[in-house]
Amino acid sequence: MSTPSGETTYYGEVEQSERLGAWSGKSVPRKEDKRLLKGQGAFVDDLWMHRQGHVHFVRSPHAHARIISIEVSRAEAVPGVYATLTGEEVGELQQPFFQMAPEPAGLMRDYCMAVGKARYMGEPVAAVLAESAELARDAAALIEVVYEPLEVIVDGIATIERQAPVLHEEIGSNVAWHGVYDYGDVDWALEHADHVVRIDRLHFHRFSSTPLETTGALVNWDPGTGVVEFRSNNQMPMFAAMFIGPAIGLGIDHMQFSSQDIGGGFGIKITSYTYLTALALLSRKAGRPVKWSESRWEHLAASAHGNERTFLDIEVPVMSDGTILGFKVRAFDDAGAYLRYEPLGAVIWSQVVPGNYRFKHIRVDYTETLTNKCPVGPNRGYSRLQHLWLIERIVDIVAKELGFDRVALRKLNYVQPEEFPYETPNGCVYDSGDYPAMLEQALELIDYEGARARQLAGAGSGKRIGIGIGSTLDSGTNNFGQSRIINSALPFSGNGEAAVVRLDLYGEITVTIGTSPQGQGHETTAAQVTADILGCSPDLVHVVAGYNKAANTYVGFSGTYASQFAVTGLGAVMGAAERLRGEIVKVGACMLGAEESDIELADGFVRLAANPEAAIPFIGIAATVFANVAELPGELADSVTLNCRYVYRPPFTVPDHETKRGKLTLTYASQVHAAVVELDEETGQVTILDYAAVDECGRKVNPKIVEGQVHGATGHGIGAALYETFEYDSDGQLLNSTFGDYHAATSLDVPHIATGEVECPSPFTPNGAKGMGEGGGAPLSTIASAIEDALPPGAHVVYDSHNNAERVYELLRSAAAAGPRGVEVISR
Amino acid sequence: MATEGAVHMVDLKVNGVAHSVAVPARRLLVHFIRETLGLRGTHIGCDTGNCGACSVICDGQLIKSCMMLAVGADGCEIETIESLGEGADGLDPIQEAFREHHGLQCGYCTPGIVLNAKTLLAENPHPTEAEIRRALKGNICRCTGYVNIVRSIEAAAEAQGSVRA
Amino acid sequence: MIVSGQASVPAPREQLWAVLSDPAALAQALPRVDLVSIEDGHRFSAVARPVTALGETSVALDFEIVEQRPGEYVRIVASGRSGENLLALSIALELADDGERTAASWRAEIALRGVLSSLLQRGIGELLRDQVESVLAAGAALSGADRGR
Amino acid sequence: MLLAATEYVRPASLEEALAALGSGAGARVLAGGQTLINVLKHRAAAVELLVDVSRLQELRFIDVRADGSATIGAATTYAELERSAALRDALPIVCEVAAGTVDRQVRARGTIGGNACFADPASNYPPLLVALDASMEIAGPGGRRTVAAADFFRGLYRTAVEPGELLASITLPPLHAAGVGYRSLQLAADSWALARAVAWVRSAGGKVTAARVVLGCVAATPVRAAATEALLAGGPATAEAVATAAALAVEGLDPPADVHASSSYRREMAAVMAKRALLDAIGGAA
Repeated sequence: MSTPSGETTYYGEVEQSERLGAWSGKSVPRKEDKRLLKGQGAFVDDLWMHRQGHVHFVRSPHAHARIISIEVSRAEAVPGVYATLTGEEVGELQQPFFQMAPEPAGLMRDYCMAVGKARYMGEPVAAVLAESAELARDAAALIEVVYEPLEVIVDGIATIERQAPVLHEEIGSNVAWHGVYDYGDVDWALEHADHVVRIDRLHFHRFSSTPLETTGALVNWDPGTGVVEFRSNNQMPMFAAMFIGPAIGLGIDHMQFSSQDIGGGFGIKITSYTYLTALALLSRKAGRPVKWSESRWEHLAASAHGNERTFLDIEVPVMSDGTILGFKVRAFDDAGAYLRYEPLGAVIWSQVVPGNYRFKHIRVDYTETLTNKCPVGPNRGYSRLQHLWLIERIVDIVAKELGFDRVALRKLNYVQPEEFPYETPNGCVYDSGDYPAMLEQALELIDYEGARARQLAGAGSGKRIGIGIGSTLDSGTNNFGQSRIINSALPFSGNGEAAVVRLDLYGEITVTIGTSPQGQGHETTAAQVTADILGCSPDLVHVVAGYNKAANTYVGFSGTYASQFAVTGLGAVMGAAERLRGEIVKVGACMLGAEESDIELADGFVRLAANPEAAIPFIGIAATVFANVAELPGELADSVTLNCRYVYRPPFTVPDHETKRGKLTLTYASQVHAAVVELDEETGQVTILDYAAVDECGRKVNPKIVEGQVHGATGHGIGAALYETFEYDSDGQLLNSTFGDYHAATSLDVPHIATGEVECPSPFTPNGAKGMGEGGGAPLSTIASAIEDALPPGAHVVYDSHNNAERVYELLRSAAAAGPRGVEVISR
Repeated sequence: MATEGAVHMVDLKVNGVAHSVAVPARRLLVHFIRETLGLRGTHIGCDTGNCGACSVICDGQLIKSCMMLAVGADGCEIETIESLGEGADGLDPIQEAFREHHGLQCGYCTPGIVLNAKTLLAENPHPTEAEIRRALKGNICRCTGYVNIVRSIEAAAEAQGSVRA
Repeated sequence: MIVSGQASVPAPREQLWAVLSDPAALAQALPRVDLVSIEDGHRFSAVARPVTALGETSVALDFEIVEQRPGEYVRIVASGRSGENLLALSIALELADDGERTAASWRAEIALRGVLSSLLQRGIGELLRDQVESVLAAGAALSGADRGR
Repeated sequence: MLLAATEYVRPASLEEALAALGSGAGARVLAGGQTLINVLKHRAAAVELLVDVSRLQELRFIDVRADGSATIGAATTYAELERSAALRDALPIVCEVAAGTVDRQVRARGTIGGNACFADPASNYPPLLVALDASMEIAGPGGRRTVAAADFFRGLYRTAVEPGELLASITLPPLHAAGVGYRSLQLAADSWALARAVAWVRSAGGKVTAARVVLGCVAATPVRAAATEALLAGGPATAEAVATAAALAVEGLDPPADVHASSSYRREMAAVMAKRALLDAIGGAA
């Protein structure tokens, strides 16, 4: 049985600002939109530098091959070609990237280009820099690479068998990480349960949110200062810096990162540091700025993919009343050819060990493996959506096999509203939520009763109706200490973000943040909270667009990822705005000859609460401090700068490596989705008839932006469930390397999404908000659930997260075949 | 291999401004607009003509500028996103509707989608949701799930109608 | 990918085999061959430029006749490069008498590597079939010419 | 993506176009470019000279005759087909197929001639043209010749159009009372077709008097389902008869497989599409 941890069950409620309200919580139109609507956005491919050259990468057509030789002389002879760079040179110029995995996988020697061996199709083996992009591509075709093809392994489980070809000789096997997560007492549960449901195999497929803007950068290694400027669309620049710096011998102080507008990221743009490294080396070699814009096929084949995970030998102990005690599973996560953010995925999923449920006994035997496929990277819902999909599959299969109503079974097993804050078996604390209410709303939005009636009426029509339910948790604000669970030697823990709020000479209020937004509207929400705290309109608040390291507003975790801005980003902005407010009040009180307690800030003025006529505009305060400071008493002048920096730090401690327990994330936004689908019996085609997403993310700063995130994440999940997949043939060739074969969901594929909301403010955050935006997992389980509901009796369980027409057709036929169904029940 | 091939004189109007420029035959219209003319609002999102980020209006019709050679646009009238809205700050009613209804997030697909909406509403001032979705099929958006894009276009249509009435 | 086919070729078996097993003759039989260099009796290089409605695809190929049984069987392997894509081909042809004609049955394994492996996944098999059939036809013509001498 | 160096000419007349096409083996017709430009971007094939016929009025017309037949210039765009009222009256299916082609940007530029000449097994028009018994007029240095659609498609990306020639126009016979059904199983709406069937049926007094059934996506060229047609001809125009006949359509077929559909699934779906197309056609037959 689970032993309650000695620690206090949660952090204790934090003091929340009482100033929020006038602007926070309102759907004010976004500050970003004017420039974006007018085509005035500054995306990376819009940037230009004097003397810049254009880069084209030569990529391995082989999934696994030894590189015998690379002949660049013909390319270099082309007029207009500035330089080339080969893997061989990279082997000299770069130290292998820092690895987060413990040994032996930690011994992996990963470079920005293939050195000696190419390990996935599309891996860069050489690069050409030329005066035009066309010319660079022309010249690249003149580079002769001689390969010795090697045996290819693409199966994420077979790859660890003895006879499989080893990708990285220095590791000696294709195992990237292995560990057992064992909470409660699953053996006891399996022994004492009334029923045990066994599921042979479930597979979560490879896909990517494929931002519409591909990866790109303009990099300049300044020979004079030795400073390397990275103007890119990388979405986690400080993380990138930690990898690039040691690899090419640059101090953080010699790396300048910036970005303005980023055309979508979804996590996929976190691992672009390998390309940034190659571009830096090329810039140094050529003595020029280098510009690179990835083509779509390069992006699909060689940027990053979401994690593919296979679950084997699932055993689920269930009591006769429907209480699910937990589960036991062997998980194999396929990381592809290199570990560029992995093996963090091997622990990130454990932020949500029991999903939305009160499961107490869980054992996950987790293996991460290496194959000749594109390296994986974080992708919206990173590592949790695979696990949450497994849990939702388990709940549906248990309901179907044991004859429980799926709605009732969920309500019975959900963590109940009164149980929050809720401590999970691994010591995580769910801050707040009301899953049953969300489920109710979702079912209402799809007219559950009506759908059940249609389901019966539809019998025999050749169309089968199915109703699906999926729940997901969007854990936000990581405790990077969880990295110690996979490697106790890693020097990371906690989290944080920095912001500066400044009152400038002419009364301007300027905010800079360490985040790198890709459409999340940070300029708008940061202005809303600042306006609330300083008593002015958001229109008077200028939020600097994008990330700029030179603004000196960052910490090691800065960036935009993992559902945390509303907490970390806005937490930092609020802290800085409060500090500025304090200084404004101080100066105002002095100038008005009043007590600070008599002062209020309103409409951009400092005034006496008792006598609003006695007021000084912000410009008066600023002008005095900046340009008329002799007017102020010295001790006051010495104590104010009107330039206030604040670092928000969530109250984390370091999780325990041995027990794999701890508080891994601060907030738990959640989503419950419901869908009605129709299957065509003759073709297996799936049509979504109704779709609803109910979201809970604490107190909303800008409801419209939140709803937009819900829509977008749902669209990604629907696309992945029905249309989007990366499939490799046995030769390691990617068969979806264009948008023709990787079918990104269109306006005809994503149905209208009805949204609902439940608000359960987080007691752990300064504004009651929760990070959100990664509910992308919910549609995968919801649609699998709906398809299963539509299948005839005797059909095989829905075993994959991707269900195209042919797969559904096979499932439909499996009912008649009366063969194995991939599931069995042992009852006592 | 590395030769550009002969250049061709191209005379065309972009956003009402006449240009007469020599371009190599292989240059795509989208690269001509972005690099030769320096109009950066037209974007590139794929290399197979699927995504529509490069959509522009050519002689009144919405086209993908990555699927047409610049030389092929000789004598044509091109409208890009830069042609919408008064001056550097003004938004036209369609752009206003997108702002009002949060019809964009990262903004990368947005110029193509706004031009799509403009041509759609010119042809069909009161489209149904189904008609709007069919019209948008050639413009991929990865952020919005299309819901608020459809909403924005519906709102723009209503606004147009009320102006007419 | 495995592709196979049969063809009835209007040429006597021995003579068709002679063409298929002789680098010089075989090179001639390839569609729109540009440049040929014969290494030896088994190996040769060529740049083939097959034309489709898509345009002309230039493929630099190295051929080797790796196996043969006079008059009845020949197996050829080829590796090719087209732009940034690679091609690996192994084809075995079996010949049998068919009156005045020859019954040729062939079986090929072809692998395309690079971005085209996705773009051409529906077509590569058919493209290969077209090429083999045109080689056999050309081979027939050549062996006809032989006969003329 | 960036094209390799190429040359370009935009002839002012069909004559000039033919002269340009005859000028060298590397010359290719550029019409709407909605396929060719992609091929060039991926450098999958090289073209030395692009002969842009997209503006040739001689190739851009829709001529619908009183008897219900129509001749369509090869460079007519999908958008023009979609919008032609006369064509919609005479041969509505031709407009409907245009209206469902890819997306409006592609429809604004893509042409029916280009669609036919690329002869991709997944192309929308080839099976329809065969089912409607279209005749294809090819212009060349030696003048014009006409080829039946059934003989036009020679292989994957290969047609009866020889180097130096171009497809000038497509003539469709009148439908009269025939009904036409066109069904595709697609990866997603208006996207890749995995299996496709077109049925042309004439019936009288509850009997099928004549039928043509053509499958797409299952072989290098459109496949005429002779066995199905034979079984239907003279038989009852009933769902049962159609189901039996449609099943024969795919006998002996070995369709190409890809990441979206296996060969066997494609095959089975072709039969399903054939059945549905036939039912539509019978329903639509006067």
